[in-house]
Amino acid sequence: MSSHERYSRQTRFAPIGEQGQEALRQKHALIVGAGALGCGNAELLVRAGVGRLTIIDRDYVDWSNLQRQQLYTEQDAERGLPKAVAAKQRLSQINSEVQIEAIVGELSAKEILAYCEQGIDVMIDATDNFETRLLLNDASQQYSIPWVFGSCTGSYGMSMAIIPGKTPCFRCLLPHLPAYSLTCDNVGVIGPAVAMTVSYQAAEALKLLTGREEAVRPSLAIFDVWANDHMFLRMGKKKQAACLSCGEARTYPALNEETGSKAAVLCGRDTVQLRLPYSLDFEQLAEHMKRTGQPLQRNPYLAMTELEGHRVVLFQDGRVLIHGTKDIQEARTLYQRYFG
Amino acid sequence: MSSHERYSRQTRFAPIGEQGQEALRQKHALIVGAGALGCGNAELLVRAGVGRLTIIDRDYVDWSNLQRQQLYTEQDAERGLPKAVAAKQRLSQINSEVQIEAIVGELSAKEILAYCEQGIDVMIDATDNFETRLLLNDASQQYSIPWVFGSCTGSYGMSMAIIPGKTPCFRCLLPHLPAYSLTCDNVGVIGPAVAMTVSYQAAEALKLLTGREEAVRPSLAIFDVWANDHMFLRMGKKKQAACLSCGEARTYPALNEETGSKAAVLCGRDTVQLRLPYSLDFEQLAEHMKRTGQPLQRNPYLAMTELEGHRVVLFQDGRVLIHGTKDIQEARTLYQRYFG
Amino acid sequence: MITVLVFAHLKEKFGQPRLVLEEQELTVSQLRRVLAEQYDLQDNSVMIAVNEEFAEEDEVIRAGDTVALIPPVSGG
Amino acid sequence: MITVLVFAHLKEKFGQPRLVLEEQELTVSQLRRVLAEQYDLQDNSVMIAVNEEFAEEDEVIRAGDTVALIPPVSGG
Repeated sequence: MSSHERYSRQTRFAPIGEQGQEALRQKHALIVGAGALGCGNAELLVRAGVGRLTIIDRDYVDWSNLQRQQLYTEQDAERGLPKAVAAKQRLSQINSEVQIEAIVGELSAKEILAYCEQGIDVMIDATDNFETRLLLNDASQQYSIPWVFGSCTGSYGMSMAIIPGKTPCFRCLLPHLPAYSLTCDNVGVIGPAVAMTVSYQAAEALKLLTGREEAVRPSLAIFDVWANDHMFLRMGKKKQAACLSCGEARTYPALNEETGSKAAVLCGRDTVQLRLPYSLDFEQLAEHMKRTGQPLQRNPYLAMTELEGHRVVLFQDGRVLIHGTKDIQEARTLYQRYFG
Repeated sequence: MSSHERYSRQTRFAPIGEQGQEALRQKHALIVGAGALGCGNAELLVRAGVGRLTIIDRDYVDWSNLQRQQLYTEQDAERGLPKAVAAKQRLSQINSEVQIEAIVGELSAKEILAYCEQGIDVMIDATDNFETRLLLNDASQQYSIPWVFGSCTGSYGMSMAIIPGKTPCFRCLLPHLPAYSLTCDNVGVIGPAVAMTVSYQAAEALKLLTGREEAVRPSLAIFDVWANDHMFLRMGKKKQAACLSCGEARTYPALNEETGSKAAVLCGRDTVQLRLPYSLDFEQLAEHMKRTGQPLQRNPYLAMTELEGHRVVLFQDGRVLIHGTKDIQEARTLYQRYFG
Repeated sequence: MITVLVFAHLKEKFGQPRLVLEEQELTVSQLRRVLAEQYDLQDNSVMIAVNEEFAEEDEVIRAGDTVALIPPVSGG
Repeated sequence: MITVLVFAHLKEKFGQPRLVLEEQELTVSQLRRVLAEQYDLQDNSVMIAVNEEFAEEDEVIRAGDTVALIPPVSGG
């Protein structure tokens, strides 16, 4: 059977058709994050036949991800592969016709602007924090690229496509960021809530990528798959003329802030991330660790060790994850003690 | 990291907790069908940590499945693996703690009763036809086992948990089967519609399997991810006292009908299935085909050949698929001509 | 006035996502007859809900009610 | 009477999936004050919709309206 047949069930869907399928094949989607939402959206778009997909993630596959992150297997967790790398492996087995780029790292303002310059047709939010969403939102407004917001926690989630010049932007929608935010770290998350959020995100992305913007849902979907709640919230006058991201005197504040703090507590994990101002040489590191007598486990992308009961993961780009703490000072101290 | 951590995001979800997780580990789910809904439901339940999963399917992986059937890769389609076999392979890589049984074949009344006797806690409908749903429905009523209906086509789908003694049954809901039914064969189907149907099905299955029946949604969910429709339809007085499946004078008609016709046009495929009254010996078949000069491609589960432009697939259990036709007579004639 | 929301392929069949009927009061089976005669909908399997609740054939629909026509699909 | 539907963790916070307020008329920001004072909801980031439409802070809510309190979540 030919690869033409491959998309037959999608081209028979009249609103897409052969024309929409061809449009999709010409498009480039950026997915920010390869956690639960990133896995689901990436798989749906790759199976659907998007032309090109870039996926960026800073984390590696952990056993606690397997409960809901559909691109990963036990072997990926055993090997501690970076999520972007493991995701690309599986996505390539699913559809070798799609050009897939996987980036291990964090999305900074500089990077997102560079992607937008290259030409991105849709950005999909699969992040786990509001700061990165504000970055996506500002880049989206500056380059007039739509993005699809999605988030979920517990059995509850929400999603909306944000189209510059047409819908309110994310900052209009959420002028006050929560001081304390629910994450899968504190209240957990179940697979069906992820699947529903992904369904809503991918549906809107597919409309945008097949040239059917007129079908995009002009409302915020909110739902709770356990409590059996469901609502589409219309936008009303929510668009703010004074909005700093999409208003008349816009300044794109998220793009101008210093890109990420040097250290941060990671969402959904009892973990601190340090950013070293230099990249890491794993050979040197291995030498150093041998002298101190610490076991060091490595794969081509990262190195892991155990220090005073804390798992420590070092990435080549200079990021260091210290697990088992939410105390940035404690994490810094531990790092200093062993690596100077 | 221990396997205890594996489900941490699910045990932190309060309505499940450690207790629900342990309950889930003791449960046995049956999924009927390993197409789009079967793949999605199986993956969610296996990642969630159900104790035992039986999945049954009669078909093999085809290129046109890859657009939406999330357990399969290009390699599975190239090799023409039976879906149940390919599904088990992937599911085992995802979670080796789950006991997975894969059955290549059709579900007959005899088989479903045998499963129910063994002890099944929830049945999930991932079939592509109403006949098998009526079979599930009658078995569900006879053995008081809940099942979760789901179906989708195009961008539209529906789902509901059917709990004996509590909700109306499927026959109450749908007293008149459609003469002509929409399938992915005639109007296509898109991935996000599958994902939403799966989300609804798996959420209800998870409630039932973690002992939280009181949270089950008492309504039929219907939705269209392209047209942006969504409704929960309450059941009202829909339960029929005279229902042949759940009423006072019930006869379980689907369980008593002759199990499946000898030949059938397959849903979603331009294909006829013949049932031979004997099993096939692939060695003999290969000999026979060598004499007639037809090329025969084999894997341990099935044999494929091409006859007069029709792809023909033969299963060991005596089923023969004749592709490229919906005419049962034409299919029979073709088979007779080559295999006598 | 009775609003009738239609789902799936019925949107294309009727050329619109909702119908408006001028009837003041009719039963579900009378509605089926109206749909068959005026809109060529012969399909007896279409499920009918009134105000987001499944309706019996003898249930009465009144002006102001919202009806939904839900065609079952078999795909999976 | 104003019905207030609550979502996600607010259900547990309030111990119920909906509140009923006896007010006849109040603005969205007055509602926030009532929720803060009587229900200990201090979170300014909770989004508020009236009759399934997002509301501005000065929008007036009237008896019979249905309000929804939607806490944003960051997980992904």
